[in-house]
Amino acid sequence: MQNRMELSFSAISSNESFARVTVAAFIAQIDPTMEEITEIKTVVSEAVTNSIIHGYHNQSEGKVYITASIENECLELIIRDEGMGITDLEEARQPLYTTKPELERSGMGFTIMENFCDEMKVVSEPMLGTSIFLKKQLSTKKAIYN
Amino acid sequence: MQNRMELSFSAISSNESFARVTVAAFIAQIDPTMEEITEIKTVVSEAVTNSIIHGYHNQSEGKVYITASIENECLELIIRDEGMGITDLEEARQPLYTTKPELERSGMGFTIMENFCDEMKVVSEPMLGTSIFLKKQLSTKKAIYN
Amino acid sequence: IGEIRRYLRDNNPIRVSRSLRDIAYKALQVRDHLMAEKKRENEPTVQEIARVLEVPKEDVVFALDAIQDPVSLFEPIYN
Ligand SMILES: Nc1ncnc2c1ncn2[C@@H]1O[C@H](COP(=O)(O)OP(=O)(O)O)[C@@H](O)[C@H]1O
Ligand SMILES: Nc1ncnc2c1ncn2[C@@H]1O[C@H](COP(=O)(O)OP(=O)(O)O)[C@@H](O)[C@H]1O
Ligand SMILES: [Mg+2]
Ligand SMILES: [Mg+2]
Repeated sequence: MQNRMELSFSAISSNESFARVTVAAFIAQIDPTMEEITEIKTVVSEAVTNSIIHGYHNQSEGKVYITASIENECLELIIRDEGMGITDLEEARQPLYTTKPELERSGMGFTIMENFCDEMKVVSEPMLGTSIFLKKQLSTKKAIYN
Repeated sequence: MQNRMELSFSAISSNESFARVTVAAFIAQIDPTMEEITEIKTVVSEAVTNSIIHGYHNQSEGKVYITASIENECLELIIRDEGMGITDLEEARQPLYTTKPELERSGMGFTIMENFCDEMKVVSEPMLGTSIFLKKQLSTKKAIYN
Repeated sequence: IGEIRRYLRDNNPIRVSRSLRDIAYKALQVRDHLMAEKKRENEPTVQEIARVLEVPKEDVVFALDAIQDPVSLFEPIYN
């Protein structure tokens, strides 16, 4: 059976940990491992932070949209903004590439998301916004007790 | 400044605690007391449970919608379903009135919501669904340390 | 021993449910401690507890839900 949730919230940085916990609470239902939940929280943080600081330039107008669905222990996440978008996607996804070098962990957001998930797709349109599609297979308890 | 979030999720009872945690995590930003958190979680549980078991008759089709906004430490919550609705609202809101007497804590949902909030309004249309509007003023840090 | 430990770690990873309960019990201890220490009227806020535990306040809220005892909540209303 599929379970689904949709969330949107004001694009302010104090909502980052709210977004992270919301996704974590949603997948907590299938009781993943700590490692899996830590990875997912990191991925959500990276994507949401990108939307807030790059997509909306920290302007606090605008919203961030998250869709999560779980089916057969597979998590599908979409994190979307209606911000400024990315002109050169290939360049943006390079490790260490950043347009805001003053930030921590500069340029590693996309690399982290890609590494912690099984699939990542980025769709972006200048002036319209950016969507990140992520898939991650979670371990089941059954698999562990085998 | 106003902070807002909107959430929708599959009307299945395993999402109750998810809904509760999401609203609680949202208001955690304004530093409520543990007691306030408990009250809000209870209110969310009651409303969401009503939508799932009464609105949708536990059919797992359908969605529950929650909107939360905070402004000046005042929380406004709307919890809505597109289920079967309530024919006689006045009767439904009476303490101990229930159409599902086999459940625990029968008939106290509306009474609990009313008691834990400063304002409650219920709008319901048979066959279209039910919306609960709630307001709760949270204590500010200023008020506590005065 | 290293091998056993590795086996246990790889084959019996800590589930979220357990970790949440651990955080929640710690949070309750911190709450009681803060209340006793300051002889205060008001309960400590979530943020005060989160600061002691060094975790985000949203995480404290999340964890506490894992050990919520719904029955006790209703006693004040029935009494
Ligand atoms: N949601 C977004 N909207 C607009 N630009 C983005 C978005 N996400 C990423 N970018 C662009 O891609 C670059 C790389 O992102 P990332 O790998 O997360 O590194 P960082 O955030 O540290 O710059 C950013 O510097 C920014 O220019
Ligand atoms: N969302 C809803 N959709 C349809 N009917 C509802 C809804 N919420 C409440 N009701 C009706 O109102 C009655 C009283 O609700 P409540 O006070 O929560 O008590 P209980 O849930 O224990 O029956 C329910 O038995 C049901 O008939
Ligand atoms: Mg980034
Ligand atoms: Mg009820």
